[in-house]
Amino acid sequence: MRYLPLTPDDRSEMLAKIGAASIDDLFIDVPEAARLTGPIRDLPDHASELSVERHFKSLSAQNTVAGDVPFFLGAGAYRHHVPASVDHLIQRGEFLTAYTPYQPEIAQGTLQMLFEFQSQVARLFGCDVANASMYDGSTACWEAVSMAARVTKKRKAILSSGLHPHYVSVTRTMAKFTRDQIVHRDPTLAAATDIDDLIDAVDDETSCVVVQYPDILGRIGDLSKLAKAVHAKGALLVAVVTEPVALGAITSPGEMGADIVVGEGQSIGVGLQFGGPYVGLFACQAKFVRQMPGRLCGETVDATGKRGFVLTLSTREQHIRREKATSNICTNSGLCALAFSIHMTLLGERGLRELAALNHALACQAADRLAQLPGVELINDSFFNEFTLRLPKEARPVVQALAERDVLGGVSLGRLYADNADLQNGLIVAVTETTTAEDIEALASALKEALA
Amino acid sequence: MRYLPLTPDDRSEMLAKIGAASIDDLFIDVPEAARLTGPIRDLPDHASELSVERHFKSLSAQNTVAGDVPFFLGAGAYRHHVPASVDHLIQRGEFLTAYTPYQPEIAQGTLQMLFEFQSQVARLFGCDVANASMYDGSTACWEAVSMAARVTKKRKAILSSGLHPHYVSVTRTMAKFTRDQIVHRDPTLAAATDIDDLIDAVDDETSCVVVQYPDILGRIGDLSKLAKAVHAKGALLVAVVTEPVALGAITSPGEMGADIVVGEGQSIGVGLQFGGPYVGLFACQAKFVRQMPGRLCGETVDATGKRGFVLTLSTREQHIRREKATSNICTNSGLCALAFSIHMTLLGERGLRELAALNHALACQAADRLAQLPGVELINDSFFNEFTLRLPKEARPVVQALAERDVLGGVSLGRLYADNADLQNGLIVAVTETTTAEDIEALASALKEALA
Amino acid sequence: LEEPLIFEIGSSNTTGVDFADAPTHTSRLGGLERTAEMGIPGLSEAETVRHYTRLSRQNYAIDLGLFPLGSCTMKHNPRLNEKIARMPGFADIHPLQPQDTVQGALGVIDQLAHWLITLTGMTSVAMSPKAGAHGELCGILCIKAALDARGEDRPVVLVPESAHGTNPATAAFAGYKVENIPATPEGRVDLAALKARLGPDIAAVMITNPNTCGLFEPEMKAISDAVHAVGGFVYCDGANFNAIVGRVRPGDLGVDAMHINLHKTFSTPHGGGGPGSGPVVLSEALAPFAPLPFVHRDGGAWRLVEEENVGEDLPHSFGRMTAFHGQMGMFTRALAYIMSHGTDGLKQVAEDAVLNANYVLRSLEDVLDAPFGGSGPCMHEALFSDKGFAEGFTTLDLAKGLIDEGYHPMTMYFPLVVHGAMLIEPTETESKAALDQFIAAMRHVAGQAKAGDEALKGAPYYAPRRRLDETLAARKPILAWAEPAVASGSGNYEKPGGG
Amino acid sequence: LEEPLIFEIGSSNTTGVDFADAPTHTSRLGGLERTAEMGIPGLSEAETVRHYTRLSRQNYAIDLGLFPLGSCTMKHNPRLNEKIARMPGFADIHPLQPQDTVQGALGVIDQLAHWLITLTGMTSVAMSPKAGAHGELCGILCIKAALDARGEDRPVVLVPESAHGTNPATAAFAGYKVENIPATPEGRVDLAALKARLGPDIAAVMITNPNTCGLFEPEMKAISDAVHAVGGFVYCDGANFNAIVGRVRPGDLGVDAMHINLHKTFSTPHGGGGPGSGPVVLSEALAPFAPLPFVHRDGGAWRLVEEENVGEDLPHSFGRMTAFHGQMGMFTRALAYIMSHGTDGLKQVAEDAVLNANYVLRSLEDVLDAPFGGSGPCMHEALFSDKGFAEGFTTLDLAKGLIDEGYHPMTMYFPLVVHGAMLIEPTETESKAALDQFIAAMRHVAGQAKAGDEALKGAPYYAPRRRLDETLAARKPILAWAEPAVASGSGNYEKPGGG
Repeated sequence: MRYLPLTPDDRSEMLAKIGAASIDDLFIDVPEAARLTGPIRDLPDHASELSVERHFKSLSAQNTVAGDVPFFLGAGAYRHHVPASVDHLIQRGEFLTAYTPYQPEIAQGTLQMLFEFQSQVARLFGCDVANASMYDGSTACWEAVSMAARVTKKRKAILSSGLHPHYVSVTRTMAKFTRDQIVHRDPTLAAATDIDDLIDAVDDETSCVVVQYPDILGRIGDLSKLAKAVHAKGALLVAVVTEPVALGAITSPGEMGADIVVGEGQSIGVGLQFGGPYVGLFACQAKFVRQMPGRLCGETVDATGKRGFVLTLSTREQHIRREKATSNICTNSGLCALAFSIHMTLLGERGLRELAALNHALACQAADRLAQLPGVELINDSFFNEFTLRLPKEARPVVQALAERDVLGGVSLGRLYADNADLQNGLIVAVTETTTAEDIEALASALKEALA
Repeated sequence: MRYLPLTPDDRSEMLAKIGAASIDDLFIDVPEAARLTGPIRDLPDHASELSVERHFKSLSAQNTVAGDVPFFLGAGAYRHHVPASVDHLIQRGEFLTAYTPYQPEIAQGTLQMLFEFQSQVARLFGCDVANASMYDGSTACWEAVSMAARVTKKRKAILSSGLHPHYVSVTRTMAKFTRDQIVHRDPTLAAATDIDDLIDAVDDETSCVVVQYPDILGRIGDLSKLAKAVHAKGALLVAVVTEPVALGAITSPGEMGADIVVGEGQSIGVGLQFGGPYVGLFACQAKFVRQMPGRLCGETVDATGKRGFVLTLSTREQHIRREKATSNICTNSGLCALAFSIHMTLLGERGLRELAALNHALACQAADRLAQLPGVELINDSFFNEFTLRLPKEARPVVQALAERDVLGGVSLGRLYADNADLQNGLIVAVTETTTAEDIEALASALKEALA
Repeated sequence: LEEPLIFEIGSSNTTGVDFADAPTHTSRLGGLERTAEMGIPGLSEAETVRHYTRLSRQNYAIDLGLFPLGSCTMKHNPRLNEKIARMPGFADIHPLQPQDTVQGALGVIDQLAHWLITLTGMTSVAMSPKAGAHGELCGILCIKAALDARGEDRPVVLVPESAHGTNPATAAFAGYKVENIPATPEGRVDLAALKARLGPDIAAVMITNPNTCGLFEPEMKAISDAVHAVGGFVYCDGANFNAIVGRVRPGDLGVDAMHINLHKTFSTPHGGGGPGSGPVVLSEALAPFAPLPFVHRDGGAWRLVEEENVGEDLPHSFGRMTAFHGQMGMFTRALAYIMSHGTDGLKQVAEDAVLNANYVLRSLEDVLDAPFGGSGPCMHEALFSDKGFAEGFTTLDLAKGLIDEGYHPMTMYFPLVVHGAMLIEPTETESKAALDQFIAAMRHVAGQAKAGDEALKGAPYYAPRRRLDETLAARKPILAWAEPAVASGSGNYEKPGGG
Repeated sequence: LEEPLIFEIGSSNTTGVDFADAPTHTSRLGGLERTAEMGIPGLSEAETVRHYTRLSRQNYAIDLGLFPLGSCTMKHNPRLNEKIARMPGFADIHPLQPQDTVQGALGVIDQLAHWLITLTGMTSVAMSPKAGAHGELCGILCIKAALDARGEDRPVVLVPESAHGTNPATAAFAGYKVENIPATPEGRVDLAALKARLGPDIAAVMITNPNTCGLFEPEMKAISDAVHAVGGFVYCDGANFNAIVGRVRPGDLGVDAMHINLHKTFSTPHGGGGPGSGPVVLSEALAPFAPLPFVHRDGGAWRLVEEENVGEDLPHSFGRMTAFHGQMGMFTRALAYIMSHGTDGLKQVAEDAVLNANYVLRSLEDVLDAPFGGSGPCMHEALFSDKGFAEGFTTLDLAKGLIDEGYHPMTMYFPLVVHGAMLIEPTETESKAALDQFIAAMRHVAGQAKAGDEALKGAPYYAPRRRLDETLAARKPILAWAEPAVASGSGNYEKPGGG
């Protein structure tokens, strides 16, 4: 076995040192009845690298690769071009095979990176501080709801209808057990966001209002008035960003008064990966820092006065506080945070703005082109790189028909809101810098056929 | 430009420090007439990583990838499975982006690796010493002929008919200019090697006899008698190994008395890469070491007595000896030597023997299967992982016909010996551990069709 | 050379990425065009590569040496698995693509699920939890859902003193009251005390087996039976499953739910803190309550069960724990690991992990106190205490001394039941030579701690940093970069060129 | 921790690779089955990864810092190019596949050839040379073939004193007598002396331009004309082409042949000593003699011209220099580099390379002697001498001191025309901040050398090794590992575990 270095001679010598006659003597605590003998059912013996690679190559070939076809899916996961240097750097063994930096003297690489990551995320979201990453956007969203309850000591969260339905599901699931109250309804295919409704809905029992920006249909609403209304009721405004590239083009939630801004960082550096691993972003204003969940990296000095970084404020965390922790979270998404941070460093503010401008410009082209198709209506009057079309028929089979023409044409609202008849004709279309004019034409022509 | 860090402000500040008004002032030595103004003909401005990657992806897709089809080409370049860790390690920036280790205090990584590489190659070839690699097998072969002339002070080299025709070409090209005499004829489609002919041919004017092992047709001949005959005439025996994996199964040339053993190391760690970069292996017995070409790494101690490694015996080399050097070689194939050495370390002797046994076993299966086809004759009675078939018709169009059936079926002798009518029906077939039983069946059935 | 922060060397106007020019268009950004500068610095590609390459070299990692963190299972990460995870058919597919276009990806999930069920002897597995603690939560929520379905409201979860911190945190996060179970002097769950506490208010018992003292719980089946007898459920923390994989199936011991840390048992890389992946295997009693989504083999095709079509398959599912389908990138790696090892290899993993730990235990017990060393063999980790250290010398001192010997320290001060605990897990991917070298280093620092060698208090001396002031960091938190004029904490930085 | 040799930690019976079992067969190995042991050690994958990771960390590299080797052009290596070279359509194709099955690969060669011809203003390019020195050989052989075709036997090649060592070695290797051309006090070719030597015995003059003193040869066209007037050819060493790419075309200066080091101008990684790639651009006079093989665009398809079909295309080709078609893996990278930079980027490359070098020259000339600093601006490298150092202090001392400042030293003792020469080439991929930091370090060590600081003689102190005994290495060469009992030189090694 290529991964196991002990030789038979080593094993004999070691057993002798231990004073055991055989390896079974080391398993004496396992009751006889529970010991497995014989092979693991159906599992062959060890396989060569070549044969394992072949197995996966064959499975890989059964999937339609996004980069091989005209591709327009978004709805919480976006296909952006990641510079080759990002993957090169995250594969350095010193990053890839390191543990959580609990021994800071020999983990300054990870720690300084996390400090830089926190600083990047805070600036991107317009907040004072950010944590060292979470599992993904959806779990970060629930953590924000939970944190708002801790801060306000109230248990009613109002979720915008524009919040990603998976994020709503996760929040509902958790709230069911914690007995928090969740207020939410499905979106409607209208040009405007539901911000005015949210302003009306917030009341004295509200712990937080959670609003996605841009929202699930791609619409962009000004959060400033909402923030004021929420604060007036003693609640917090939680903003969710599933496409951080947008913030290169539009004002951030933090700048408009959001108290907590969470997001999915996958767009920057991480790639699609069929949904995971991704990287949850979590930022807030300074006054709430001690109620934050997750790991935090802070600056300090060493015994000789040199600047250095450590994990800090860990009295919030489970390994210190146990059942009194702010969250049960242990793992973060360190390597994805690294990918995010490297990509963001390559972009810099200038690159992020250029990237965002290109995304928006291509999305405008696509929206205009597709809205020309007979019976197709563009819902949005505002959007960044994603917009929603109302098709003249149910979108779900249309997406299927497009796939049969080797066009991955978007996400049907039927996939996301199976039970809502009003939404079945909706199709969310995302466009990024990887989209070509030919891709847009291919979608337009395939869509025309599928609708004919 | 993503690769150029100077900002416009930097450039102004720097010009001020230099005391130049503009960048053109730094090019004043270039005569006006030679200065280019305006764009480079046909070359667009800088391109995004995304668009460059797309360009190459499209070119890449125009090639039939060996791993995607039944594949049987060899004749000096072999497709073996290279463990993923090899490519991972050679991409570490400290290896990939280092220079030739002329400053040994900060190049011990490369130097120790080269020392290990030299030791591995020497043991593999049955020699005392090896150098730190050369461009490839064919140039190493000429360097061996040239070295033999230096050692023996004679200028006639006898090349076996079994030597790879490209190696013969390179040798002839060089000899034409150096006025060395080269004796060589094409091989014949016979079971036996030409060793007996070589024994007859060697005379007092001979500097060396060059013999390939296994030879171009895959045949394996015992070199012991040849070595004795060559030595009796005061000449050197140069052996060429184009498939080093073979030495896991058969006795090495050095063990049979060869004075210089050179080879192509591509099989181990490097991959096909359409012919380059590859890695030339060069080993010899200890008494000839000061006549060796190329870079050598040696063990020494530092000022505190710690073991360390340095480039040594550089009085043979061009940067010291200039026109009196043993060769004009400056660059070696360091990164490919690293890949070879890592793969060899992963294999170890045990792995190399297992790999060789598997190659030979599969080749035997393939040979037996193909020899059953009507009109097809197996030439070899000895072979390692490569053998030659005599087809009932010209092989070159047959290879083309196989390719049209998506089978890369071998190398026709017509491609290698265009002018030799006797060889046109010959087909060299190579089989490695990457060949499956299905591949062999696919070739057999496609070949049957192509011959029908 | 000290490595500055990107904020100190980059600028908002520098970029390491080139883009095509944007086609002309009329902006439709809802009037929210960004105007203010964010202050996110950029670097050229060359500077970026150098910055992160240099940073990386300040880290310790398995690729550099033995990483003896007990319970964290830092073993070799095969590079084949990295290659496979990056195949375009896995890395470049969208989670919401039509299912017909991702059959191979669904196949990976289903194949891995099959082996996890087989290896644990359980009924089903929830694949979506994002990490071990998320898996714990999944298991506890399954239990809560099952109790809800029975109409029972049981408020208490029992957790041993020696449990991972995530266990009580998870139970509390899910709304339970947490009570401790005591340990015996031999380092195991006190069965009598447990039985005495069991009753109709107990929702579940969370056990780690092999436990955090490095010992197998021989009474595990009796524990399970007792818990089941009062209507409770048994949650097993699977962090230590690698010690018994292929040799013991938790399902045979009465476990109802167990998460599996794919980065521990199945060696997906830890990445400096994540990502993890924590599939949860479930007993027949809990399987109906598993979260969405799910992959089913349906005739010739794989089918993803989500909200829209859940009714038929999992009417009692407690819901969704995360967007999309879990950590695909970890699934490919774990499946590649299982296939590479096979039956013989996986059994060997458990054997060598246990052999290596016992070898360390017996090679150090003459110089370090092994509180449960007399109880018999340990499993995959060896536990020591600070008993016998000179006055004023601590486990922390020994750990920092170990850094100067070239090693990452072991797990410290855990489990809590042992004073100054040192928990060492060598893992199965270490050679005997590597163990001998580590043992020699341990003996050296143990000698220093026992002799009261003052030099040890200053360690590490040869690391990128000396001991860091964690109190200062917590008292005056600096969590994000600010211009030096504002953040006094950055004042120590010396500008490049000061050489 | 010191890293042992693989021979000290591995064994012949250990392997890090698993294979399927070989099917049964009767061996047909000609009776030469291996019996003796070779003694090649194996390691498990985990140990292998660790060994090479640790070794790598004893290297300096561009990814770690500025690498100011004059004439070696150590610039940033873009990672995109690594990714492209590994695309299966380039990395996993065989050189002898039918040409229809490798059209994209032939396309890469032809596209790169096109840009090399365009950038140099020449007629054609030979792509197969494996490195710069191999390219020199190619150029000289073209010249020899052209002279042979004219029936002329000209025995002498002229080479400037300041030439790279490969120039005279190449000429000698090809059978020429080498004579030196002197330099002027301003560091350029002495045109009068050259003209005086020209005659019917001169086959060629080999010139480096920009030359190795870092200066452009303003009289290049006059030199070419004079050489051509006597029937000789002009070979230009293209090692320094990056200083003028996009701004000057050697073809316009009368050059007949010039190799291009793809790893210098076009940034393919140097890899610790190779592989290189040295395509040679040729004038109309030499193009007919170019070596095989060649790629031609033939209607819609690319066609490879080899021995079999050469007659029609290149009847005068001097033959083959290497098996197969050259360094494909370097071609993809170089073409990606050219496309990424484009017209504006390539011009900027030359400008920034020259700007950076002049900035270094002017920032150091007050503390180091710049022998040609008064001649005007330099091109892409700045040259200094050891004039003014304290008695007994050398360029070597300064270089070793620079190591302790965190830098790889500059090129030393080259060119030979300057005493204790230090040739510094920062390249265009260094930022101003990086240059300022390097300049500060240089000023520091220059100060030490001039003040005669004895500490400098012992440098480096902080590298993986102190100064190594090169004399011992050459006097008693140990070039391969042997069991310690035999090779006394290995006696210094301490076994792991000696901690």
